[in-house]
Amino acid sequence: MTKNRELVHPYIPNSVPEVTNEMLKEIGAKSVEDLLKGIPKRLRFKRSLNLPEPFLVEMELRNHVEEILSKNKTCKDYLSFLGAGCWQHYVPAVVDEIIHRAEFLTAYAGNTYSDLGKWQAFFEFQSMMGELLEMDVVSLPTFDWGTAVAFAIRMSSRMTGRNEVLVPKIISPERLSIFQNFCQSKRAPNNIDINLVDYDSKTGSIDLDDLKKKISSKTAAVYIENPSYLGIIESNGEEISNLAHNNGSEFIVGIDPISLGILNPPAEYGADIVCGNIQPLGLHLNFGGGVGGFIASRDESKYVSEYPLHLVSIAKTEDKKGFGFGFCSFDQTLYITREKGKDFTGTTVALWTIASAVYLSLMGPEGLRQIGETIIQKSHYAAQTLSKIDNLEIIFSPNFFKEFVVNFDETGKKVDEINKKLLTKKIIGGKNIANEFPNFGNSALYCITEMHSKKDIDRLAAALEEVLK
Amino acid sequence: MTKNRELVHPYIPNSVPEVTNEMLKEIGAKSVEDLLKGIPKRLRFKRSLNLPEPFLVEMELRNHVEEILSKNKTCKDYLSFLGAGCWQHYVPAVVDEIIHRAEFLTAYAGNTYSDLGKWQAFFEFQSMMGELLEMDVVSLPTFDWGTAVAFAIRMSSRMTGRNEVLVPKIISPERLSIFQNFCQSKRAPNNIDINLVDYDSKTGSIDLDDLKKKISSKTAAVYIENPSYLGIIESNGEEISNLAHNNGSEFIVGIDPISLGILNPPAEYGADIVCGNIQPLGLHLNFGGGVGGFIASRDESKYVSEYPLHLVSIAKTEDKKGFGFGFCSFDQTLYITREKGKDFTGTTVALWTIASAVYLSLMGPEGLRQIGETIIQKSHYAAQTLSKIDNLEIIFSPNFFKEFVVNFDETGKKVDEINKKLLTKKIIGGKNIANEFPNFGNSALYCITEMHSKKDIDRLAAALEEVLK
Amino acid sequence: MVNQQPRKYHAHVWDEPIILEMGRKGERGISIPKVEKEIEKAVKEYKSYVPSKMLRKKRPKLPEISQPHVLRHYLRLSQQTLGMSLNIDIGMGTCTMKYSPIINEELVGLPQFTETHPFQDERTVQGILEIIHKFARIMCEISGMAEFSFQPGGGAHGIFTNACMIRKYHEIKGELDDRNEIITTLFSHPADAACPATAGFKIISLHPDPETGLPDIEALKTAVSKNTAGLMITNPEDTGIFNPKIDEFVNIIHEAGGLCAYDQANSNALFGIARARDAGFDMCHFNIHKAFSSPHGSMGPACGAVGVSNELTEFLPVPIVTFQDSVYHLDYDRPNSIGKVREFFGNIETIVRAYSWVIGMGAEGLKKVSETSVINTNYLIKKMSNIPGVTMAYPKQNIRLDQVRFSLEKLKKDSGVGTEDIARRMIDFGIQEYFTSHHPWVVPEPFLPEPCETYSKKDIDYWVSIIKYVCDEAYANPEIARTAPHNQSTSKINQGVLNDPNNWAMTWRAHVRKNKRPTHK
Amino acid sequence: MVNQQPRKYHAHVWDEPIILEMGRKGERGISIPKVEKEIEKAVKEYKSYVPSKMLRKKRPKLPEISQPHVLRHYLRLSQQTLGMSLNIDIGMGTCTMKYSPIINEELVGLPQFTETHPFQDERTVQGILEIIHKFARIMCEISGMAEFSFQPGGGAHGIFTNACMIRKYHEIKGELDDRNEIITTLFSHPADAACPATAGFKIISLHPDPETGLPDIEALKTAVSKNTAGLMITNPEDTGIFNPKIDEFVNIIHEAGGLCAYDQANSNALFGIARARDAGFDMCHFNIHKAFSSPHGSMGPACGAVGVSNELTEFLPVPIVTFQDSVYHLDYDRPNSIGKVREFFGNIETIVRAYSWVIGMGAEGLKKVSETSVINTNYLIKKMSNIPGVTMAYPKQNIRLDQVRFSLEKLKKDSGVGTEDIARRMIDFGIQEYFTSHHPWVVPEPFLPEPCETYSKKDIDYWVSIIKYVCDEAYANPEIARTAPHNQSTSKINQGVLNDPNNWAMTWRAHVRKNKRPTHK
Ligand SMILES: Cc1ncc(COP(=O)(O)O)c(C=O)c1O
Ligand SMILES: Cc1ncc(COP(=O)(O)O)c(C=O)c1O
Repeated sequence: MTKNRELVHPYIPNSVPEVTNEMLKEIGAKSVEDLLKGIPKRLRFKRSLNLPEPFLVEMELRNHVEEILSKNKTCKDYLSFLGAGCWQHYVPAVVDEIIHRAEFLTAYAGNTYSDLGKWQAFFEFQSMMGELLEMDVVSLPTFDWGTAVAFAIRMSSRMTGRNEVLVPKIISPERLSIFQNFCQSKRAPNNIDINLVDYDSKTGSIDLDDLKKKISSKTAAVYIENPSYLGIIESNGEEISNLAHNNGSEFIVGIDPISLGILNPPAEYGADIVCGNIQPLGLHLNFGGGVGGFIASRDESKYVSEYPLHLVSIAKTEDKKGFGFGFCSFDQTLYITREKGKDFTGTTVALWTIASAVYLSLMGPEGLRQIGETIIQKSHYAAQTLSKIDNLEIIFSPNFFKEFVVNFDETGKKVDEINKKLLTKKIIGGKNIANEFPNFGNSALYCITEMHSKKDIDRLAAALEEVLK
Repeated sequence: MTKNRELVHPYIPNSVPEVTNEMLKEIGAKSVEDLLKGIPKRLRFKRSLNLPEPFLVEMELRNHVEEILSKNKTCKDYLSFLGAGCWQHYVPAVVDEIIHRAEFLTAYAGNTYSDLGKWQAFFEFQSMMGELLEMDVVSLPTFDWGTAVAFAIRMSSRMTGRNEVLVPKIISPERLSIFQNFCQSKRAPNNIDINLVDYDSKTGSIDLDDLKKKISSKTAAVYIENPSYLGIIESNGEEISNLAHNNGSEFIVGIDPISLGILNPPAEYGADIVCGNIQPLGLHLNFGGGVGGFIASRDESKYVSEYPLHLVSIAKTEDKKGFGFGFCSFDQTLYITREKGKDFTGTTVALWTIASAVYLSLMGPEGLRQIGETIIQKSHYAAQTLSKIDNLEIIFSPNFFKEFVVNFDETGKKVDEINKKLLTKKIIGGKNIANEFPNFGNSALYCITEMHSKKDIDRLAAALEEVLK
Repeated sequence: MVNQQPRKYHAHVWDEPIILEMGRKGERGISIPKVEKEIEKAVKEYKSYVPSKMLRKKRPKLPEISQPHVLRHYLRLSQQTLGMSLNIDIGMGTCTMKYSPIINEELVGLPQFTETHPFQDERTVQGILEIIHKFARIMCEISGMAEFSFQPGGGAHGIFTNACMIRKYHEIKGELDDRNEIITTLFSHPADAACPATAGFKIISLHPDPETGLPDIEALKTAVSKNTAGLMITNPEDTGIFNPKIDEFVNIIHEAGGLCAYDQANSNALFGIARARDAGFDMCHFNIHKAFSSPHGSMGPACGAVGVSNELTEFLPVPIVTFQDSVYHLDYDRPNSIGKVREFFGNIETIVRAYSWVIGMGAEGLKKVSETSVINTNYLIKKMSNIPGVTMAYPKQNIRLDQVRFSLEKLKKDSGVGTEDIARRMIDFGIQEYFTSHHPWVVPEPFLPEPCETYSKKDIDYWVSIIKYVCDEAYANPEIARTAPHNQSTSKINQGVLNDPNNWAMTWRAHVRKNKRPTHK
Repeated sequence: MVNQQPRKYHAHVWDEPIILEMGRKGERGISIPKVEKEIEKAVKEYKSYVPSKMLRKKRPKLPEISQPHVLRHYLRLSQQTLGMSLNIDIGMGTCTMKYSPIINEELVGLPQFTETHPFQDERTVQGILEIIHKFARIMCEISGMAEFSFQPGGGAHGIFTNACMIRKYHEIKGELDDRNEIITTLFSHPADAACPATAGFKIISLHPDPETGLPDIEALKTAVSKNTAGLMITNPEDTGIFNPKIDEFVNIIHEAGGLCAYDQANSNALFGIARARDAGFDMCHFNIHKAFSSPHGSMGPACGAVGVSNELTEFLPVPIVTFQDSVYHLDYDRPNSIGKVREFFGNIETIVRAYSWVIGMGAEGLKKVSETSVINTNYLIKKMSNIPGVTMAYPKQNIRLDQVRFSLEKLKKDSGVGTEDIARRMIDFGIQEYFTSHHPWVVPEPFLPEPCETYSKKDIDYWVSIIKYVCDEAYANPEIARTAPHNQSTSKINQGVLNDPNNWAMTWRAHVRKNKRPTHK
């Protein structure tokens, strides 16, 4: 029977006092204090941690956390039109089932022998992404799209020995900020300068003239996104690719993988490195948690030898009868060569890759084509419907995929104000981009996916009409 | 690409038309109609099934079912005091995790070689129940408590060659009705008569005098419940046992297993067969779905040879190095001897036994003791608190476990009316037993478990005060 | 073509102890809520509420184990269990081992279902009542019956329920004293004999014709009499052969004054193809946990949904869910009802899943299920031809619907390896053992595959290739199958103890008592 | 006493094909919502919205597989993965393979969390902001720091974030041109060198003293200069030895004008025992996916929570969650912030779980975690003594905190069997391989167990018994370990291809291209 004074915790088997004592005896220590004497007294924490009263009973813990979380309004209860890099796509039940499996959920760094299944799932993720991208090398993802691109930029800087990169002016400010952290402060010794390329004010796509103006012998890489941060499908991929290549620069393209059932993969218009966010492929919003950024390239040593990320390769067994997996060029990671390695990786988002592998195998080529068609038609229906509302204007039509910019300048109302009113109708309006892109005025980025029904879109339109009148 | 006309369903791989055709060709059939010609035309269904439009898209299916289910009010949103054979106890997360595992969820009739784990979990269920009950034989459960007792009654009838059974007048009417179906219509050749034994009007326990009066040479078994349907702890177990045994009758006791951390198991006061509902041991309410009825007895051939249910036995492997499991005395089930078998079993509630095994191993002896203490103290606190309300009366105190009867006669209000008003305060009142037991007047059966906090109980009291004034 | 090389396989071997051997005194799997201080003050010590004779004296010898270890143990046991989801589970004839969609598991796990109490006020459970009511309507359309109850907790229980209704019917007509015989067939499921027997009936079983495998209509004519209470019959029986005279059977019984109950547990080939009521049946039951895809759950929870014709609805168990004035009701006011066969309303989780499955299929999907099931079965038959030692039972009937019975009589004669050996050996290839057949084994050394719509052509090819591999192997080296399994979590057990009172052990305590040294270290 | 017989073990062998070999044309895993008829009418064909050059021409060669087969495949792969939950995962030093409570998985799976968008209005996400804010307060108390950010997606990322803040600090002070050196130690995690290098710093690594295993304070004094930007150091390093002069290290750096970042990924022994800030550190990071029990997820999602002293809060990434007027806010108005290191707010799922874990522990529980971790480690050390071939690194330091580094140098010399062989052989007993150590291997043939609080005394005994068994076996028959594993899902692979451009293959398409015949049938 446990004494009141001693906490026996269900998660800590050896917290049973008798066991602790037996073990201390075996060690030859009087108390745990004997074992802590390597920590000088002056560094020892003297009081008890001042933490909230614990919920030791699971039932009470559950109630407590559920109560807090229930203060959230969700994109399930509300009708949401937010996107901007974290999009509400449908997550098939099978995906959640698989990534919930205790084996995948709690595995970590085991090699191919103990964890063959995990490695195979990784390889299948890379392989299916490879098919989608028409590229032979795909990495295990890093934390997010922005970091993936930052690494790709640094790869091309190392490859070309140049230290400038061109990125589009229309880009997620969050992504840009990440680039800046990776490309280093201007004051740091080996920084990479980030120059912004202007957009065509009609179509929103890359301003080729500006690009031509800015590209130079310092340009390590040209980076574009397709669709762009504001949803626009860039049609000059090939021209940009030629410009970059003729200049000896790498051409990096960021994509939304769920668009690739209908959109041309960047490899087809010359991309050397492709990056993107796997979140649309079977991941929940998770308040922005469910993202991950992959890097893909051609299967050439000059690329492979610059990857900071894990690259899972298939390998035959010594008896040649079976197969297993291992990390390709592991020696170039920080784990072997520390600061001499290629940047860094670490624990990233492996479980999400398993989710995406399951998602892609459920979808298949037809599923991806259909979802692409559905999304683009629905988003255009939405744009069309909204554009009929007095004083609303859709910028940059008609070449967008699932996101488009709605301008409210003529309504005389601020986006924040409109969104606040929409909220009272249980609608979460598009993301306010007035601060991010003052050029576009009082605008919001609306996102439509396969999850929005016609009814949903019509409901939005009706609500906007009401809010704006 | 699928033609519009042909439904390729994700659950039916061979619904791909090309595959169907290949297979038909291999079979040598022109169409599936060729294969259905064994069914005479006159028996063929001529039209299409007239079913609602399907939701072929998982997302839409999910929305549809969730929308329907969201019309329910739950015992989670509301504060509920319902029990009466289906009780709201806390289900640890680990329990749900385990019974959600695809392996357990979708296994069926595999033997010990393919399904060792499933069999071991069954055996562990039986073994832990055996410890709780202090009995050596425990069956895999049947559908519910009522059916378990019905089988036990039929076992004792076969064992004694007698065809009368005594059951308490205070019993769940549902259970009683099940007994009646199993003990057969009076007009059937080999029926068993069910006679009701009166209760002591003060304590609610068995009226020993009435029992003495009714017991006879025809009595195959005496059945009691402890705690009874109305929550009363029966203290005369030993006397009843003696009466039964002296009369050559079997003594059958029904129990609530969650009480056995603090209550004496029936074997200790002479029970020959023990039955009960495993629902408190880790199962959700499931609108009454989460129940299961076990039978336990001493390890004697005369009992074992009468079980209709599956009995999992441990068995050594032929090489004596390992172990496996099999069904004990399988030949007496319907599967081997059809109508000559002992009654029947079939697919029952195996998954629930795995839930209960996990529950019992999480709880351990201390957990069960503590939960028993918590429940009984909380329920008495509730009774005490309610009894302070004007015109309310608790019948049969002080010997109850988690349920007690509240009488509203003096309030001048009907239970249904009171419960309706409580509902508006998001409280689900106790079960109305006025129709079941008119003798107890205008009464309701209230249930308190470890899930009710003091605040909950006080909230009920306050609500009742308000409703009744 | 069926000479595919088997894939390598080995089951997980964890060699787990029995849980009662695990943990140690003082460990805890979960913490229990204590009563609040205020309650502690307000009430007495718990013992004072328990009559002293009723206080437990000895602690139960349950194990004491920390949470991660309980989890680890049961996760390991799960890995040692070959669920349908994990394998080509074609062998389990009569069981319809079909895919149980994950989405349905998510839906049935919602608190909007799991946290509802059966005695809640109707108005607070309109959602679940709606599902029950709508699913009943769907079942009526599928079967042609007029009303359904989902109370029975399994197929056998459904049959028992039907037997109780037959009993009630004759009782109310005042004929029960005479009408005490139920006719069934030997190839009908054993429950069609055992359950009416439990309900008090004498059982007459019609034997199959050795040529056709079908019950003889002449035998039926001889069997009926004024004592006939009814017919309880499976069709197709677990040979997969549809009885083409089934409606004549029904007529004969009806003319004799009996009722007819159709055991439709094996309905997977009949969706939109043939209906029980259209063949004249008065009642039927379906196994929701089979053809309707609710998972088998290691052996339940399950549901034997019973449906009856208009004339018999009055006998159904109470309550029935009705819909009036836009509100769903629980109708208990049914004086001729047999009452309850199960507390509350049955395993309603199976109904939530089945509703979701059917509504995700639609009429066209359901028909596709049955057509595919029939094509798969006949494709399998084709593939199985020419495997040495294997013959199909009743070969004159060359078509089967949902399943097919084979015999290994020849293999046994030739090699000494029988059907139970082959079943055990199959598992060594990661394929669930097959079901032999119900007893008696009219067809010697039988086995009974049911390749339902879940399985791909490749799955069937592979399954057949394993049968062939194992049969070839049995000829070449019979010892392998006889001593199988070899790649499993455990090896062949000594069956003898299971019927030996000195050795059987249904609990660890009994095992320890009977063995000086426990089996496991 | 450590001569326990190993339990039988075999991993699941399924011999699954690569998914791109599965299924067949036309099969579907899930149906996709089509646009409604009305939308179809209202809009144009999808192609007219895509510039023609941007229309995909070739279908991607993704597999086409029905749903039950996709599920079966990934379930099988999961069974071939030895998660922490399934085994005695003591070997993975520095990884803190602790129990991830199931209740936390349920909570983090609630739609109230999973269906929230990062750009929702603050007022609609008060619940999750409350958890972030409260957890930050808890982390401040645990570390002594003033503010936290959970944006970094892992430990290395946290270190990188700290390096960016150090950079910003010096930049703003106008000293970045000079201050371009980060000092670390060779036994600090490789990320403490690699991440500041990525941030543009030169790295100086202090080597361990061969006797004590600790970095030499004199070497530090030599290393510091006006170029010193800061110190990034792990403590205890992955030897498990606490650096008793850690505060002096900090002082030396401070005096030189640098900042000090404490890598607390391995904090499991220090809860309530010692705090980063109390040793003078300016910043620190914790691995939420390790000591705070968020599951490792096969390698993430993770969180490297960074905490800073009051002076440095201005540099933290934006936004910071603040609490004012009873409302939680996202504070972006922080001009000196380094901006973003990750889009949105990080892997907040790890924070939901960690909050739930800490709040289910409390101060007493947390301290118990650490104490138990220390006791377990030193108990393991005791048990490991006298295993032939095994020596503890730096034996003069006889106490360890959370982990301990051993060497198999002797075994290797005696038998030819090295630490990687033994690691592979361990798995044959159902125990996750151990982690050798980070490179360079200053301690030859190292291995690094970390028996955190999750493991019972019995677990530790068993783990040690397997080490002993395998080492004994290596002396008796070295071939067994060298060719291991033998009871696994696959056998020893040819490592050579992994660095060979002609043979490596990161995708199936590359593999097929490089091999005329694919590896798998
Ligand atoms: C034809 C038939 N009837 C009845 C049953 C009995 O069903 P249950 O196992 O659910 O009791 C089965 C089950 O296999 C069956 O196939
Ligand atoms: C001390 C230390 N620092 C940093 C890290 C890197 O953490 P992550 O793998 O999350 O990037 C680890 C991980 O093992 C570690 O142990």
